[in-house]
Amino acid sequence: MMNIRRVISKIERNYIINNLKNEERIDGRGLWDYREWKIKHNLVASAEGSADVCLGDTRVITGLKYEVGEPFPDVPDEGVCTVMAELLPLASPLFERGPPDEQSIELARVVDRGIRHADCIQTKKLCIKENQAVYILFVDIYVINYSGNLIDAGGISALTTLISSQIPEGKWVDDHVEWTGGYLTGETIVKELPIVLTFGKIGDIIFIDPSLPEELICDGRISISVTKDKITSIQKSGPATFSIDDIQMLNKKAMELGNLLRDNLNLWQYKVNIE
Amino acid sequence: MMNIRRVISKIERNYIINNLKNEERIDGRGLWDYREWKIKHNLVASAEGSADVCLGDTRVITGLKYEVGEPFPDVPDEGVCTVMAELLPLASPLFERGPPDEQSIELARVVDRGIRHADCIQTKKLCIKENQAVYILFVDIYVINYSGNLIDAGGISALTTLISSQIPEGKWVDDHVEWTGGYLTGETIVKELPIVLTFGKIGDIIFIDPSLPEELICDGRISISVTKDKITSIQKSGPATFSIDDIQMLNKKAMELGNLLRDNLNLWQYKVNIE
Amino acid sequence: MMNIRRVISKIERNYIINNLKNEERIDGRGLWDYREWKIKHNLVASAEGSADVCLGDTRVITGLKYEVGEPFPDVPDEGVCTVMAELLPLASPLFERGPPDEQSIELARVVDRGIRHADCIQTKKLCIKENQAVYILFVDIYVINYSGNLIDAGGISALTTLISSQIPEGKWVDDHVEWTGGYLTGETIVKELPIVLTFGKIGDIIFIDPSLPEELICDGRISISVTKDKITSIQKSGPATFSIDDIQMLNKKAMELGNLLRDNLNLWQYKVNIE
Amino acid sequence: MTLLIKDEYPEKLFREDGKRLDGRDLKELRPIKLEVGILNNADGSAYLEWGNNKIFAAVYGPREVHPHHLAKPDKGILRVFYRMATFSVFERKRPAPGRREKEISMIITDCLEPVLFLELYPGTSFEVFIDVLDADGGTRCASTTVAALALADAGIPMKSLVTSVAVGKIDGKIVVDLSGVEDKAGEADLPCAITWFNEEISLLQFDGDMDLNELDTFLKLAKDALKEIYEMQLNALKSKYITIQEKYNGGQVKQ
Amino acid sequence: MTLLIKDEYPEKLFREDGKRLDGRDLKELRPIKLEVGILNNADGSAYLEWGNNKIFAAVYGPREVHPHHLAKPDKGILRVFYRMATFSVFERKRPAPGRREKEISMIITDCLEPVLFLELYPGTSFEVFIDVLDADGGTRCASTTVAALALADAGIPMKSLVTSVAVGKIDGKIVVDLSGVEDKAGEADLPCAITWFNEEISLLQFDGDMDLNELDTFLKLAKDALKEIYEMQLNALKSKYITIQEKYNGGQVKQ
Amino acid sequence: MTLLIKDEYPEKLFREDGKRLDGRDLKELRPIKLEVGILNNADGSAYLEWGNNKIFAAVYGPREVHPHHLAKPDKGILRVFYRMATFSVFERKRPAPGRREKEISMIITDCLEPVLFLELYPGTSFEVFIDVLDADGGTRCASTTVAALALADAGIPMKSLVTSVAVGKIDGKIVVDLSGVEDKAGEADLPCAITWFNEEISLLQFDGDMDLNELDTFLKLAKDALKEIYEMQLNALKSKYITIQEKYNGGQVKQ
Repeated sequence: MMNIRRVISKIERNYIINNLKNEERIDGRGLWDYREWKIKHNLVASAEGSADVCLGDTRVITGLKYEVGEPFPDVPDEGVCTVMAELLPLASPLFERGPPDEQSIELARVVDRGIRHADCIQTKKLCIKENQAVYILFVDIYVINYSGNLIDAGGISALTTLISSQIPEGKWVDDHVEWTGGYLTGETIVKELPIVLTFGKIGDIIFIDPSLPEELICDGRISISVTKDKITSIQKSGPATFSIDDIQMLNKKAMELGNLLRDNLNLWQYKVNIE
Repeated sequence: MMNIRRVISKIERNYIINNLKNEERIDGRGLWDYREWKIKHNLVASAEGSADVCLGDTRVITGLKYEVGEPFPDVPDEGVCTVMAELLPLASPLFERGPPDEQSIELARVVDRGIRHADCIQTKKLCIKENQAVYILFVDIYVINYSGNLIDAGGISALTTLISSQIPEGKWVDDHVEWTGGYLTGETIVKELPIVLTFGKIGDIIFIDPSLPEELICDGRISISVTKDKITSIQKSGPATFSIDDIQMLNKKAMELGNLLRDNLNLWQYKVNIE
Repeated sequence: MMNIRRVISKIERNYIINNLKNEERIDGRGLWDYREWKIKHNLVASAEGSADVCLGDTRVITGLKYEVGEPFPDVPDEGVCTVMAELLPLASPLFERGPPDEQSIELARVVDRGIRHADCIQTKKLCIKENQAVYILFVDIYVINYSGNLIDAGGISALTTLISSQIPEGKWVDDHVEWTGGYLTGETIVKELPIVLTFGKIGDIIFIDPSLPEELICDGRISISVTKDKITSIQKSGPATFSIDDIQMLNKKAMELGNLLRDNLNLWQYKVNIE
Repeated sequence: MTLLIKDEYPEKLFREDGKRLDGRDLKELRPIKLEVGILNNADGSAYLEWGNNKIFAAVYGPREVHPHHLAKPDKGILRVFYRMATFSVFERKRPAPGRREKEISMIITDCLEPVLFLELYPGTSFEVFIDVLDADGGTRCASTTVAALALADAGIPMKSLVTSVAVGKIDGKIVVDLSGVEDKAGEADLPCAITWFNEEISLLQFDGDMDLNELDTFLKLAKDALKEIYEMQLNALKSKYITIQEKYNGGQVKQ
Repeated sequence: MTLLIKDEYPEKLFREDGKRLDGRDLKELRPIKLEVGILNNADGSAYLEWGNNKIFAAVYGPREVHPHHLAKPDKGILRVFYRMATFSVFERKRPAPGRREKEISMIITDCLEPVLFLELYPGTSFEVFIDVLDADGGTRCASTTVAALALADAGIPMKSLVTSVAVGKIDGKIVVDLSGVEDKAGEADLPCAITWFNEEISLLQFDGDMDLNELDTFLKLAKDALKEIYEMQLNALKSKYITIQEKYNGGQVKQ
Repeated sequence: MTLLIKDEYPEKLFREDGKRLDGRDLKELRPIKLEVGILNNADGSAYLEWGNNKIFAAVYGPREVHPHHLAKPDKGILRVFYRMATFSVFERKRPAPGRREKEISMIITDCLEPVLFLELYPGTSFEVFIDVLDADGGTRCASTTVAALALADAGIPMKSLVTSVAVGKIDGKIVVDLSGVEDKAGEADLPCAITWFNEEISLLQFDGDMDLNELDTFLKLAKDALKEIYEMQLNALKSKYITIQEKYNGGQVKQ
């Protein structure tokens, strides 16, 4: 087992960097290759939607719960979807118990914004009765094993969870909500499929999907959320700087690789069919 | 004054254990004897019920407050009773300021479960109007002096508080609660009198009501709540293990000693009579 | 820049004390002189009232926000005004991040009580509809630069904020609040102008408006709130003791200097005129 | 959901016979009961009943400071933790300590510190825990009074005891030792405390409305009341030492 | 706002054919699946499915104690952190750990500690993280069972494994291994655990209603069920070691 | 209880004359005022007004790290604390820092760190406190811009200044420096920052909707605006040094 708490040695660092300079990575990938994706859906019986996503050794389990509440006054006919993330201490010796730290806040925020701004969720479908009752969805991401690039794994995980969801359908009767017996499913709720792609930068070299050793020596990262033809969210983090050319190139790459990944993963296969 | 922060010395430990082997305890009790109980009731004018209970040098003061709130949807005609415990730092140098720690949570939970599962409180009598208004009772236990076995002292203290209680009686008028001028008393609210009994285990020897030095060297404890003819709650704590024979013996003992204690303490004497 | 974290040296301390004995202060003031006051109002566009107050190098910015809520049941026709204070870490290396500490609680409480007990705010004017809707005012004090005597600066700052305020006027229509298009202003809300004056004591010498070096070596302080002819609040803090004669003298001084300061500052000039 | 019963105050605070609602005269204290050394784990302790107030105080120290960074190299520190039980007031208090409790803790710290020789205990702390189990007006004064006894009981060198009482104005009349209802329905409340070694005021708070003449009257009245309570404190300490002496007196009660 | 659907319980917990609602006989366990060594950052780990329960356990240690002041000079400490995911239950759980989670953490700590040799690891800590991703009754027993496997996987010397199961009473009948709905709608629930090195009980909780005879029956039933689960634990450990052996066996699967 | 007045947005963000609601052209910045060295307790400080934004920034360091365990043996650490006053926004913000404030603090930390020589200050910390007293869109850019000045004012060696601005899209048109109402009612917002020593981007966030061509336009526009603001930063620094020089110039203002 790798002891990821130790400082990565200079030798190891140089080894990673030298490989990168030759456009090779220590796990054999090219600069623009993702690690292998594995996706399971609807594994949590207690949740109204769930996904178990592995990206290489990184593993993330996400579940959806709902409540029915009053809408915000400025959008009286729209429901709400919130994303929370927790980095479980069992996932890595680097994670500590306690209230959410910066890394878990970033994970939740980037995934949340990727969804929110991409017209991903049809919030009007989450309205039961204008001004009175809407669905509040909680998409909660738990990191089970940490091996780099939580954001992309978390994004796919949240998306799969939403697609796989199945929420009791309510209607407004007199002054309260009653169950129709039917369900709202991911097919109804989800429209766009935004993909979030994270690029690492070490020295002058940029690559996709940092593995753990790469992430630990990264100077910086950029996460870009894309729909089929639009960029919907960008987040730069870490102390690296990026040239304007880099940024243009990365957004183009994100669009390209995002479309590829969307096709390959074919997330609609995880929707639930209800007779 | 005993400095209870110091580690109990090997010599002292051996002294306690050797005595126990001869079925004798350092304070002269037999294995199945409680220390002396002293009970006062209704000492707190601001509370709707209260008790000041000493078990040897352990002292616990408990008070009851109420609120009127909405019932839980799954039990629309039942009130609620919750137990909280606080280990005041003035009670022992072992207690620290701050949010509830494991020991206070355990005290509250074991007392709470002893009451909850014994049909002790007639929660239906705490309903003012189905679906609309029920009493929420707060039984809050404060440890004033810590000298071992908080659970049994806390249990008797909570019970005495409930028996001594006197809560303004409400009735539902139109859409709100009004005071009838009368009171709900412990006599109405309380039905069963569950007694919680705690046994300590040091090495192979088991005994009731650990004093402070005994508790500090205990390998483990079992708390058993009993009504007249039923066991209603069990909680084992500490790293000791117990043989199945031990457990059977202890439950029998608990039933026996519980009935004895219930008779001796005669807690119904603390009920309030209202003309 | 003065490093205020270092312990003030004995020499410096003696220098301050020796000056005080001759009724002189290190910044040249007499015992009963305030440092220079500078006041700006309505600088925060997002607030419904604001003030930027400098007392020497001490600087405090205060803003007012409102909510509409239900009144307390025992005063169904009165609004509420609460004061909060935060000692921003940028204001001094002595201030730490985190939840409010004793010093910020004291600042908020003393200012709050000075206002509350002086008939300063006409809480009945903050009622929109008895039993249903009242204004809740939040007067939040931020310390921007700390150079001694936050309480007096905070008091003037809170008062100026209230005087400069301009709150959308609501009326009760059917079962909710609607905006009339008009405003409640400080002229309507504020009646009395209580001034809080803080005296320091070092050894046997007492003086007004402690500067930072004085405050750091103070044995104690007394803050006295006065209206034109009444004392409305007193707070002694720090380990000094005061003779009864001192207390009588200080209250007399407070009345005298309070009236002087009220005249000099002429706070009503900061009211907002609305056509 | 509205509460069943409101905490209502009477319109008048005096009876027709001129006495206060609880039968007291203007300058009369409520009954006070003081006990010293009642908690056996603390280094010092005391218990007080004052009207319906019921308050425990315990002292630990001098002992190591937790957390360490609060320790001062040149003197000991005094820390006071005033807390109210959830059931000590009309409406259940939330369990966590609030702003009011923190403020009163600070006020009492400042009040007690002048009688201690903290410079003799560098790097250590004295901690005073005050728990109000039942509250009925004047808890900060009662707490200060009982805490001073607990410090004395702990055998900590003190310049003198500290005593505290409130005076105030109700229905226009100046009275001593306001009860809970007088405190809430009255016009003014001036808690104060005296350090007997210099006969100076070490706690002073006021909320209400008074002119300078009234202040003089308040302070005069307070001084008389403080003396009365001081005697009770001394008696409580004496009776503890008498009890101890009896215990060590061959087990026989002195005749 | 009322929830759309209540968490309602059936009136009867037995079918007409006498079987339990999920088709089990009185003494029949739900399906259990155990996997060892599935998390590669931890020193030891295990995963369990037990009915609909889905639980991960990971062990870190022996390692430095954080915060330092918890370290003991004469022995290592064991800390167990039992947590439930927000979506593991019918109504979303709040993210922060609650009183129930803290209590169960303590119960499991006390249950596992007897099998460890903590005295061999002074100044260090073993931390066991248990995360329930899906809950369906009996999570504390399932958590104990999977945590014991994670400890074994970490190669920490143990006197024996620990195994846990609940027995209880539903509709008046005594059954083994209560499901979620049986737990909530039933009359009694007795989770217990056994330390195999001395065949004694190291976890015991009960809430409900039983007489002494019923207790005897409960304990007897529990013992049979515990043995059955113990075999599964041993097999899970063996199959991991077989897997490893295969890996090192020149890459060839043994015939 | 509904609020009296909602925070409503206009339907159109352009006036009939083609100007923005506040009278600006598409590429026009709001008025910016910068002052350096205005807080005398900090090691460095600056104040900014940018439209209605009013922001203070102060720097302390290099100094000891609290808590200690955050210190790094091989380099100093930079910590940025971005906070908004309760009254800086339309609906009163809760006093405790929220997730948004923590996220922006991290973003700004990452943005400023590249211009510092942290490796020269092992074991120490630089702390930047940014307090937004009035907010009107673009606070993270304004905060970054003013924080860079505070760092420079503290005399901390820097590779260059950092400057930040947002560009975005409102009613389908690309504009520079979105105001509060444009930010909330517009379609897209791209805050970015530049480190002048390498002319690279060190802060980049985006929420909204753009294609690759729009991105190019955004970045081009941003660069022009950044240059304009950079000049103002330099002038603010210069005018402070001129002031100081004047002070030391025998007290006489230079002719």
